[in-house]
Amino acid sequence: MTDLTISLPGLDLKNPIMPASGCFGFGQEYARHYDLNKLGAIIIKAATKEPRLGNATPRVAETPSGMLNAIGLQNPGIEVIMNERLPWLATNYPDLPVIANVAGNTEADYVAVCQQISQAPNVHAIELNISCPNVAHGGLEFGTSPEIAAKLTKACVAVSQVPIYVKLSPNVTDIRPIALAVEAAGAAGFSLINTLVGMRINPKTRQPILANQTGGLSGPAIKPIAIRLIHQVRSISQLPIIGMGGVTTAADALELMAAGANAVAVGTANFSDPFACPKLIAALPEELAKYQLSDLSSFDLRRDLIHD
Amino acid sequence: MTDLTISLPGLDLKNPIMPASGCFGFGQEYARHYDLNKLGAIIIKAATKEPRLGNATPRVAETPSGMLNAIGLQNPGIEVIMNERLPWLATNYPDLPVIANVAGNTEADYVAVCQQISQAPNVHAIELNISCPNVAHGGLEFGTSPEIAAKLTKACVAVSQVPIYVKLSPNVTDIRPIALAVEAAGAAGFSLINTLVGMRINPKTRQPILANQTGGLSGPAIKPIAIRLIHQVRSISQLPIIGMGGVTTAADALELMAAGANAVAVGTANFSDPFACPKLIAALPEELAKYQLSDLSSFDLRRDLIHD
Amino acid sequence: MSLEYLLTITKQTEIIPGIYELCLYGDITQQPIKPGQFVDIKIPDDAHLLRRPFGIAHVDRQNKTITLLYRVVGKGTAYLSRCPLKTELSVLGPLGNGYPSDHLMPGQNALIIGGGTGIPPLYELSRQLVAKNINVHHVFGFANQAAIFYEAPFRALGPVSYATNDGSYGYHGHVGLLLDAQFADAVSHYDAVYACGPKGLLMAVDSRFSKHPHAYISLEERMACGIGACYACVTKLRRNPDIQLKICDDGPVFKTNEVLI
Amino acid sequence: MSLEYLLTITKQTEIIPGIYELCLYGDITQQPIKPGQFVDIKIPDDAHLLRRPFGIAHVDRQNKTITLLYRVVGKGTAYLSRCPLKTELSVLGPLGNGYPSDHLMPGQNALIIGGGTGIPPLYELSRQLVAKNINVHHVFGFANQAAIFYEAPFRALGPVSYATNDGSYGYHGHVGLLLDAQFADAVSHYDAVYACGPKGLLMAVDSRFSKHPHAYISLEERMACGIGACYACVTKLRRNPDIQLKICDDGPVFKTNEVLI
Ligand SMILES: Cc1cc2nc3c(=O)[nH]c(=O)nc-3n(C[C@H](O)[C@H](O)[C@H](O)COP(=O)(O)OP(=O)(O)OC[C@H]3O[C@@H](n4cnc5c(N)ncnc54)[C@H](O)[C@@H]3O)c2cc1C
Ligand SMILES: Cc1cc2nc3c(=O)[nH]c(=O)nc-3n(C[C@H](O)[C@H](O)[C@H](O)COP(=O)(O)OP(=O)(O)OC[C@H]3O[C@@H](n4cnc5c(N)ncnc54)[C@H](O)[C@@H]3O)c2cc1C
Ligand SMILES: Cc1cc2nc3c(=O)[nH]c(=O)nc-3n(C[C@H](O)[C@H](O)[C@H](O)COP(=O)(O)O)c2cc1C
Ligand SMILES: Cc1cc2nc3c(=O)[nH]c(=O)nc-3n(C[C@H](O)[C@H](O)[C@H](O)COP(=O)(O)O)c2cc1C
Ligand code: FES
Ligand code: FES
Repeated sequence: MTDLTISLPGLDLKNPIMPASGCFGFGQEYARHYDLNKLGAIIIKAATKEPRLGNATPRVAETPSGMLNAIGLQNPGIEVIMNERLPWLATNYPDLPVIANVAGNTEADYVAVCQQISQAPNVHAIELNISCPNVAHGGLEFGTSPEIAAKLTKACVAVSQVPIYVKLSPNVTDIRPIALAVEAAGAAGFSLINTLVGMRINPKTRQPILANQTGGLSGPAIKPIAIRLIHQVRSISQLPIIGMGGVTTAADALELMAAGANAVAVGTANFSDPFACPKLIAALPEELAKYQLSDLSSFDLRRDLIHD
Repeated sequence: MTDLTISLPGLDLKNPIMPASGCFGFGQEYARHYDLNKLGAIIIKAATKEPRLGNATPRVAETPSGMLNAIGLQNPGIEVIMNERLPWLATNYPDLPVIANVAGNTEADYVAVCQQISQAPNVHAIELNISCPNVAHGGLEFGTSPEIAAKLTKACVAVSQVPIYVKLSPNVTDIRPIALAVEAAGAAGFSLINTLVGMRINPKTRQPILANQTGGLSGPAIKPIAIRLIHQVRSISQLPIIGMGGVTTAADALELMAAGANAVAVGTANFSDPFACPKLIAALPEELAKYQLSDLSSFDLRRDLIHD
Repeated sequence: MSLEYLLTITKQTEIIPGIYELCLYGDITQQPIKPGQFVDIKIPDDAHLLRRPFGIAHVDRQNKTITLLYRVVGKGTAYLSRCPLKTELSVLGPLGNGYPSDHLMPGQNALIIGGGTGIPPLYELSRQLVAKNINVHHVFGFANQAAIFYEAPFRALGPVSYATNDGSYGYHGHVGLLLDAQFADAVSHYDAVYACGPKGLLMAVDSRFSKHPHAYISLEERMACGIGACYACVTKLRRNPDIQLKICDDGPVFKTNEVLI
Repeated sequence: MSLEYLLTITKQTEIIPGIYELCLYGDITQQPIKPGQFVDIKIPDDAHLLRRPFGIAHVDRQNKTITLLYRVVGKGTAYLSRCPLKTELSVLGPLGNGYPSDHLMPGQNALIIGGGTGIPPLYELSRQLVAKNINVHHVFGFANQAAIFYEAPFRALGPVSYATNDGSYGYHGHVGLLLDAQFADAVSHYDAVYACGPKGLLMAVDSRFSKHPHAYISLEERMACGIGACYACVTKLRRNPDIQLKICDDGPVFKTNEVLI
């Protein structure tokens, strides 16, 4: 029997695979099609203080082996999430650990949402989204400066009842100072990567396809960038990393873990195949067996393996 | 008859398509298979002061709709290029404009190579490579700081007999201050984008596939990032842009031009299809005809079209 | 109830230049499928991540096939059109909600309004209405005569009035003008109105039948998940634009005057 | 002389688990093809950009086919193995330089050494040598008996000595040990030596036949362009490591003692 369990701050997981934020709503739609208990955890859609309507449509465009999205953090707001979405998960999936993705316009917004959402009994950790490229305020700015990122992290850690994983942006010249600053500020771990800023243009109108002009690039196209950034952060920090970016297969998941990720989130792949997560989880034992492994512990040697 | 000519500083081209640096050597290999006179121009492999052996192998790896390379600027050095490679092109393709890609370890290296190579009669412009991610020195450092990039540009412009297009890096938090600094330093135009830093890991050995660990990501995967960066630079500068990044088809080329590129270079596509450039050039008239256009002039309206 | 089916291409014909008729065989027909529902097809090439949504033009339970009609517009449909017979496609569906028609009684009248590639789901709708002895009248808009497809199959179900932008066939002008000119009493005459097509057509129908109790339009939007999880395909409620519905899940069929188009 | 050919799959068989025999039909056979040259195949899926290099195992001019033998190791070969008959593949080739054999006279002796998926190009080589009345002896290494393929075709051309790592067939140990044990006089006995296979095998051959005037090894490296333009596949000259050769264009066949492996 292959042992897929992993243990991270706040998260004792039966397997390391979880849907990525924004690609799985609050679980309800996918729950119509399979048993969410198969998942290691679930990262829910970004929560903000007020409800958000998001950007105008079109909100998505396809790119080679990737997609752009500019949803713009549409979500029903912390009140509805606390009163409806999280209780729905708690009732139907009492054993499913939830990671709450938190976003905001201002530091005060982030702090308020972290404080409130960390009290939900099924929220085991927070993923602090300081890297959304698709909103006018409170997206990327928080994620590109080590000082601002650290200040925000510190404020959120101070009020949160659960460990905070900070979701870093790939849209930076050097991720390492940001990661170090966030670690010093008390983050329990990192989540990376968020999407890269991209654009598609309709050659007919010569205007951007997305109403928001730019969008976040996700999917297999960005996998090599995710691996590089995970590897870079792993080379300077021992904190746990939830890795993501283009993961579609069990081999992809192990590749991110070999780069330094402790757990792996699956985003865009859910759209190509709604059963992507359970299929990947089911395939993990066989994939590990290819390398004569029966658990994930050898990936804990990664500190020795990584020389930067 | 469709008119594909374009006119840029140093470059009067019969069509806007050229192979990208490093993906076409010095033309000799592809010349065995088709007439290089079909090309608008040719950007030759990076030239450095001394010959370079480049990195250890493996130097390339595949990624979804992309590839990583860590060639490491292997080239025979400026002497051989001046005495053999450029004369070969001049003899066999006297009407083919050459753009010389220049790289170096130090500012002095860059200056020396620019001075010398700009005197070759068939070199019509220089592409200043301040963005190679695959060398220990003189690669990215020059391209990530506006001040250093501007200083280097100024020094090279001072000695060059031909216009200098500065090749910018996509691996930065904000490309605009760098572009503005380079423009103020006397660049004739921009060339963008160079590759993004990526990594692949062999799950069996849990070691990077590339001997150099990281490599530059190119190909269709990065096209949406190229479009975003071209659009961003176009929104703050009127200088000509040689656009590149994942271009495979005539539609891709027009998409980059709609984003703000005046000419388009084709890199990785040459590997998938050695006839990629002539095929693309041949398809351009029909692609333009789809939008009732018979020349590229409507793409000069781009300043009006771009709101950032 | 399954969501994903592996369906096999049993027929693929270019019925007019650029428009393909695609028959897919498999277990999806064992589910109830309402006209107006759609399928979401994975293009079998790894570079294409997003599925492509298509209306279901015909359900043949006996032969276990569904028929789609699609126009080649971009890379995905071009790829699909080159897929040989026997290709297996991963298909999600049936998705969304179809056109309501339970209220219609035999002998009542329905008006079906469509344009371009909005027509496919209207064929299955018309078939099912006719099977229930509803009188169906079709009003279809096309760019020109050459763009018209499925004329005979629709005419076999009921009268069809065509409008073409260039006047090459039927009424000269767009569907809205044809409705004004020849269907002035439509609101009272028809017991149900169904529309699918380009935005302009939907707006024309939405405004002309805004108070009709059984008038429905079907919307299109770029989608990612196709099942309501990603918020890619939202549209705002007219009475309260702070409420957004998902076209893939709450639609694609909405009542007239319900959403902002 | 063309570089790119559209070749059609006329046969594809899994001859042992994981190893496929692939026959491709088309005009490529109208060119001279030397044993040891290779083809570079575009995997027909947009997500796979880089072509895959394979040695040419058999050229059948009469039937206009070439045969490849390949192992499924990753995504590209897995995709290839699922391509149905009649699939058209874009193939570059023949690329690189083959094994020199012009110096061999009828009645002379050649030793062919291979391992695993290095064996394919050696089959065409052996065939052509035998056709010239050269006596051919083969020495092949495999992981175990189950991994062996093409035994009968090779035996039809000349004797074959096998080495297996686990001793399940033939000599117990790797090819280098077998050469030491049973081919001690090989350097003088054979008028030509040809090798293709994993790095360890090539190193064994390279050192044992370093002074042989007609001993050749064929190298593998990850490639991008396949035609000498991108510098992906370089290897250093032994006598001057500041000089690099390209495996795709200057190789893949080199003389022993010529390059650093
Ligand atoms: C509910 C629904 C039903 C549809 N039914 C039909 C039908 O029966 N027949 C038919 O011909 N077309 C139909 N369409 C439109 C069809 O989905 C698009 O033409 C098709 O997705 C284009 O794919 P492509 O790869 O050729 O274009 P590309 O431009 O290459 O596609 C790129 C991306 O944009 C999306 N996209 C492009 N155009 C549209 C569009 N109009 N609507 C939604 N997404 C789009 C694609 O799905 C893909 O994700 C329907 C759309 C929806 C939403
Ligand atoms: C000159 C030459 C001749 C060859 N002849 C044969 C043959 O006759 N039969 C056979 O089974 N194999 C042969 N190989 C190896 C074969 O090219 C690889 O096994 C194949 O490319 C793997 O592709 P993949 O998509 O399955 O693997 P992936 O790992 O998915 O491939 C990813 C990338 O790495 C490259 N790659 C991976 N392994 C190798 C390798 N060993 N050599 C070169 N590139 C590699 C691929 O081409 C591709 O670009 C030859 C290689 C070379 C260089
Ligand atoms: C449609 C969509 C919506 C997303 N919404 C969010 C979000 O609300 N919060 C967040 O932190 N990341 C969001 N992301 C980013 C993903 O969580 C993930 O970091 C990224 O997509 C890379 O993973 P992938 O390549 O597996 O999709 C979104 C991504 C997509 C495609
Ligand atoms: C194998 C390879 C070698 C390259 N060498 C160089 C180089 O020497 N100098 C340079 O400026 N860019 C070099 N590049 C970058 C390309 O010129 C181009 O900017 C990049 O690949 C993006 O374009 P593409 O997606 O069309 O390949 C190289 C790219 C590849 C793939
Ligand atoms: S496509 Fe995801 S919500 Fe409609
Ligand atoms: S693969 Fe490009 S030089 Fe050999």
